[in-house]
Amino acid sequence: MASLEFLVIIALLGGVLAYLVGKLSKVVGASLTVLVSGFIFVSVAYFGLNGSLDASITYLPFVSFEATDLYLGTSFGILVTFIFFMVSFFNPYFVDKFKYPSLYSMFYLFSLAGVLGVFFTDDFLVLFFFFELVVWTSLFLIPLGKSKKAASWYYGFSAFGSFSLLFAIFVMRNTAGSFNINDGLSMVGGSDQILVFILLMVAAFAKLGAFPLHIWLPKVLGNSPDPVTSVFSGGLEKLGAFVAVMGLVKLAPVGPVIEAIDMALGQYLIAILGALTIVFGTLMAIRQDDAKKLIAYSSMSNGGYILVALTLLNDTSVSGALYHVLIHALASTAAFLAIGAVNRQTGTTKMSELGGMIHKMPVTYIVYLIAIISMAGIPPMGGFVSKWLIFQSVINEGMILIAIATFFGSIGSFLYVFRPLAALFLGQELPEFRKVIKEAPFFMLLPMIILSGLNIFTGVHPSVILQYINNVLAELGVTELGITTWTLSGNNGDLYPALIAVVFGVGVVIAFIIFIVLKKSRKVDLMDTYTAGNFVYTEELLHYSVDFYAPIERLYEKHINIMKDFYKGIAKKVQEFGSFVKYFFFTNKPEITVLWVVIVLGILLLWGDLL
Amino acid sequence: MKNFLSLVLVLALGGMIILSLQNNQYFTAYGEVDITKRVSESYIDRDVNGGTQAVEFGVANNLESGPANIVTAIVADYRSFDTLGEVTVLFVSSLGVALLLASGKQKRLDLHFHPNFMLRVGSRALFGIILMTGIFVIVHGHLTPGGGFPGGTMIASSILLLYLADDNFRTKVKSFKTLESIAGSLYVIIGLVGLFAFDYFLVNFLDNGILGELFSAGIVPIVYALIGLKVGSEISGIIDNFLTEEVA
Amino acid sequence: MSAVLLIAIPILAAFISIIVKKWSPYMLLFVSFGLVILLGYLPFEIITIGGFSAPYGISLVVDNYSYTALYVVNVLFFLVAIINVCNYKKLGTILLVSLAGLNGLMLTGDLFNLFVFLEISGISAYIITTTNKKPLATFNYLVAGTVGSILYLLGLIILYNMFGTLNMQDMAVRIAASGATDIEVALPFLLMFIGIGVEAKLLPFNSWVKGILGHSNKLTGPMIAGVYAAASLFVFGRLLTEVFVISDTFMLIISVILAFSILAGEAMAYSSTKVREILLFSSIAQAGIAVLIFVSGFTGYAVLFISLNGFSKVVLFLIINHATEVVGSDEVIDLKGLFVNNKLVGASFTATVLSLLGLPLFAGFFVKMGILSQLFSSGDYVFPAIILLSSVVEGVYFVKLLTKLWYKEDNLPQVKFELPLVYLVVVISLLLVVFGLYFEPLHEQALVLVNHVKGVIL
Amino acid sequence: MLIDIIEIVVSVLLIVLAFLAINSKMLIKSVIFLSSLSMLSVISFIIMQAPDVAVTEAVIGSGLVTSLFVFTLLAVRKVEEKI
Amino acid sequence: MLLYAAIILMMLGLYGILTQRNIIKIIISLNILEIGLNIFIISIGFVNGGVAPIFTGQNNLGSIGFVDPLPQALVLTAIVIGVGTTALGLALAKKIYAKYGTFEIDDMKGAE
Repeated sequence: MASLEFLVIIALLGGVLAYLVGKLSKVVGASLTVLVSGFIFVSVAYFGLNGSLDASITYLPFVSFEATDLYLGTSFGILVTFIFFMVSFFNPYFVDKFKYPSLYSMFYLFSLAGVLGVFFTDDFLVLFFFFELVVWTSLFLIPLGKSKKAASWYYGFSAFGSFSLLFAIFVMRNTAGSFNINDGLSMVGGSDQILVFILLMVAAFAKLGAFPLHIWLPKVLGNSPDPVTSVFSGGLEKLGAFVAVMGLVKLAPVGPVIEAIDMALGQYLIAILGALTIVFGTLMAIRQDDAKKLIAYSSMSNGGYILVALTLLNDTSVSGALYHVLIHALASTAAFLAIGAVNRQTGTTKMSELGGMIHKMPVTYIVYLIAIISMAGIPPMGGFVSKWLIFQSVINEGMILIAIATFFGSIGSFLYVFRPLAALFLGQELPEFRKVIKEAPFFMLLPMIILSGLNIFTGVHPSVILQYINNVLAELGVTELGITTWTLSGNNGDLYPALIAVVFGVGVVIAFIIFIVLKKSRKVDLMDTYTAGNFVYTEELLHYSVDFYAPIERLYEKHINIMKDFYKGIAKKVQEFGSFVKYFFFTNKPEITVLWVVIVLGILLLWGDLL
Repeated sequence: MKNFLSLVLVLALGGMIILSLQNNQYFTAYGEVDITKRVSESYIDRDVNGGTQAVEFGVANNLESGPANIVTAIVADYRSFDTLGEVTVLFVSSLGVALLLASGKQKRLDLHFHPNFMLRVGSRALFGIILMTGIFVIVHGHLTPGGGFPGGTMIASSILLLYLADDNFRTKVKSFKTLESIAGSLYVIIGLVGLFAFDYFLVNFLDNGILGELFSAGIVPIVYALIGLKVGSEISGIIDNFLTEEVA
Repeated sequence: MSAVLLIAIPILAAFISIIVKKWSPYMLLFVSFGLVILLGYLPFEIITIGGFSAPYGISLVVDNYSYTALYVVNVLFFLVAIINVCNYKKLGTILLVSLAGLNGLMLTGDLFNLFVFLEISGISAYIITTTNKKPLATFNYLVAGTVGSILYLLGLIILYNMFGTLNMQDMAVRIAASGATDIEVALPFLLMFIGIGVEAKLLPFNSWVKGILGHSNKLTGPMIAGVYAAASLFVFGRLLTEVFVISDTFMLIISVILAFSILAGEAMAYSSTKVREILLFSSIAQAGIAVLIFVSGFTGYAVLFISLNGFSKVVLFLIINHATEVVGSDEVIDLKGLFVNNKLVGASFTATVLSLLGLPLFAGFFVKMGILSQLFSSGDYVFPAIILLSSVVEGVYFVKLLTKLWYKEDNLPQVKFELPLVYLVVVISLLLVVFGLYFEPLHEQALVLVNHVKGVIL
Repeated sequence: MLIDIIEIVVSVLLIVLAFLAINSKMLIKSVIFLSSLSMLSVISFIIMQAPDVAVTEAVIGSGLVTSLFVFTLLAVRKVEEKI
Repeated sequence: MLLYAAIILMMLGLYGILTQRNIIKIIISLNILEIGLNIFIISIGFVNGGVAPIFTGQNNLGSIGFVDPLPQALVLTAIVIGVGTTALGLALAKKIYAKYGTFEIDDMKGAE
């Protein structure tokens, strides 16, 4: 009978303990994070699944948890604590390179406590308390990496998001009278409901990194240290998904219903923005040279999938969205961890500088392969199931444009997802890395293997997890997905994922046999080009990892950072307004105060018709 | 051009304020003030704490507040706290001036003006007369117009006369500082005695005597004398700071 | 033990200390510590000075509001005095008088008496800022402060002409009895609003702030930004809740000025490159927020907001002024990497900044929630939107500042913080964290103050 | 009747002297105008039956304040001749 | 009539601070502002046909025809506060002159 409050306190005290221990030796402090997050994950998962998490409160007076029939919160909680646990394995190996190692482990556990608090409460104020706690504790993790400015971008967007969430909370409280989430969302009506919907969507978009508010995502995920990036993309983005679920599903649809697709206007706009996120993420991912930035953009476009699916509100779409949340978390964390392992060995994640990692790091290669297969949505992996659900619902609702966008997104993911695989792992082994590189240590491989195992499991036998998601659907009031032990029933037919997996397995075995039997390929030195006859001007022309998609990129090269310049423009406007006011109000002559006194008095007398 | 513009702006504001005061029915016009509707009516009739005695010059005995001069009654008795604050303001500004100007050893400002013998002697005689008028004004503060502040300044101006008449005259600043400190502390101590002995700070615990007599109105003349001394020494301190300069 | 001692003892000590110049700093410390202790024994009452009952004589009001105000101001004053007593020996007497002035401001129930104490604390503030070695900035402050108090006196006299009394509560009663419509009463209140606004650093009237706080040192910075700011905002609150009757047009105009002051303050702080300028513009914005809360009538949380703000500003200005003294300039580039090798001071600076932003685990969060919940419960959406927007901008420039101060590799500024400063700064930031976690006492204090009805002694 | 005439004369003189004090070129001239302005205010206090204030203003206003101004200008004059 | 003259005087004081750039001129304008304020305060206490608020042999008949004494008490304080501020202002002026060599704010170099 683990009580939630006990877990939160353990996380907070664990953080402080990790800080103190970290002062003595960095690695022990970091490995403490592994223990604490492990304990929390196990207790949350075990007690959460059989619904016996008690919500009694003894120490934290203002906090009120709710654990009984809270499937949504429990499912998100289990997922995110699992991601925290997996990523914490990497902490001991990365912590010695940071400037403030003990601080890192403390804030790591603090954000874990915050995440716990967010998912398991039924009171909005408590949700906001932990939401903000996650924001500022994860804020200080970012500058440990390469860029300092990323932190202020991150805080700017997430503060904007969380403060609009706070505004929505208080608007709901005005009608509902209390901070309770369920009746807050259900009782709000009329113009307030539109305001609340918009504000919740802003918060979700800011946290998910979706289209209009996505500038910070690549900057932060690209530049912060590897464990932090995986925690961000796997765990902290899911807060945005959680708020999106509240805003889109729990809140009644907003705006007039459009007959053509019988969907509320508000939901439709969000679907469009989601589709834009997918397209924008894919286009930007294609042109990246840094593997981490590439995966960051892919997780942005996956956020778009979740949004699109949530707006359709039928059984396949919402279950597809929730399942995609799980799949994306597992796949992107595995991908980021693999890149992190490569980064730790070689020190760089630039695709143009790497190559041939497969010879020395085969396990990392396989983990990365499975992760990107799942991300691309190819059958044996989980990605296929969730994308199958989402595509079905989009087509069934008759939203052609958004369907095209989602197809473009998944095809695009074929394009950019395989490039890091080829650039980092395949190809000739670069001379300078030949001697230095060796496989990642066992404790780094363990989480990667677990994650890829899960990736496969979610693809082969999804109904176990989909069964649990059905409880969440029931709680949200959406019709449940028809599941039998081995089949999923969509709108127009059933899916036997196990059967597909078996067929794929047989195919792989056959391919392997052919590979063993037939002649091996001849090892060729990189220098002598193998193109037929004519002289190749630049040797990178055919190298798969160096701007292979240059022709596509040239299409949209010029207006890449419209949005970035837009936000930079805003920052510039605020700056100009500041110095403009400074010029008017702050000179070193005494008469400026008297001038403004006279002017304000004059205006007030005139305007207040006191004459 | 800018001057003219701001003049117009300012005069327009003045006009607006005058207009708004005229249109305001509660703002009584110049001269038609009705004292009974104001707080000061009971200062005149001396019935704040329910005193019923008719206020007769030379007859009324032991009124609620002794001084014949009602303004002194208000300044030194009814609202004596303001005067304490007032004295502190002057104290702080004289201290500030000393801090700003007199940081090191000081010597008289050389003004290229050397008064001849006649002026020096004549001013000595005049000094006595001005000093006496100052003391007179202080002592009769509770009967005739004047009191602590003008009397103290008169004492200071008599010292100013000596400064002007003799260009290397310097008062003993140290002794003035002690006088100022003693007078100030005595004033506060009288207040504290009132607080501890008669449970009201700055209460007039002495007998008020006959209205209009020289020895009437309890502690008011004493307080006013202390204030006079303090103001006198402070202002002469300021004058000394202004008329001296750093020893280069 | 009546509250008059809070004013009489510092003045007496000041008068005595000009004879014994050498001991004046130690008298200052002893008196200010004694007053903090004395505060513990003060009964809640109206003290009449000179035995004359309220509307006629001067009365000091000791109720919940002034008690909290006194506590905050005296404790802050004592802390700032301890840190600066050793290197500002000459100012001992002046600081004693300014302590008396500040206590008088908090306690007095009489409008003209408020003017006199405004002048006392004002003049001692001018003299304290002369230690900035910027006589022109001090001169601007003097002119602005004097014009402000003259306007306040003009407004006060017009009120006296209309209603014939000087006592605050009596004035409120007479205004209500006379049934004067808000329009007629607007002119004097407007003048008094502007008069106090100059001292409370509201935007259009505070051009002196940049000169004073921009070149402040370890005494003037915390004193003007922390102690004096809190005191003048408390005075503002007392006037706004006790005496002022604000009409809708007057209220609309005032809230436009305040909203502009908040957003402009944040924008100016965002656009400045000197650390002290960032702090002073953010304190201008916070003053705007405090007055905004008073105008919309929630004294409880406004008092908490002001006191938290006072404590945080003292901490921030102490650290930055000390660093500027050592490094020589307060440009952000020169102070980069300041906290790398003095982590303790850096940790408390960061904790204070996070509490100012209102992030959880810090006292600022609870106060911000209280303010917003009350503003929302009164049904208006505009002010909370302004406050939240301003705190987003505030968050961005503070985060930018923090990352610069914490993360730098080579040639770090060699700054050594001496022990008393470090000790004070750590204690205050610990308090902010403790009250962030366990905020029951703050809650009761806010509730007690919230139903602080006009003039009723609790 | 006579009082009203004096009152009007004093008011007009007040305003004229104030304007002159502000706009005069030489500092010493504006100081003298200021001193005469405070003397005029003493007269207006007498008109308005306020002897206490008149005495105080006379001694402090025209006596002390003017001398302080003159001393400041003298201290400055020592440095450069033109005031 | 004096009431309006007082207000105009105060406005001229504000005008002086607004336009003049000379430190001494600004202090003079401050003094004009204070003189105007003092006259205004006394003028609101004046009663037509009132007598100076002092009990003497001739007029001891209670509160007939006295002028309002309270404003006069306030003005006593205001005058002395004015002196305090002016003395401080002039001391500052001397310091400014010592540092910048001139009273004109415009040509004070480095006074940002």
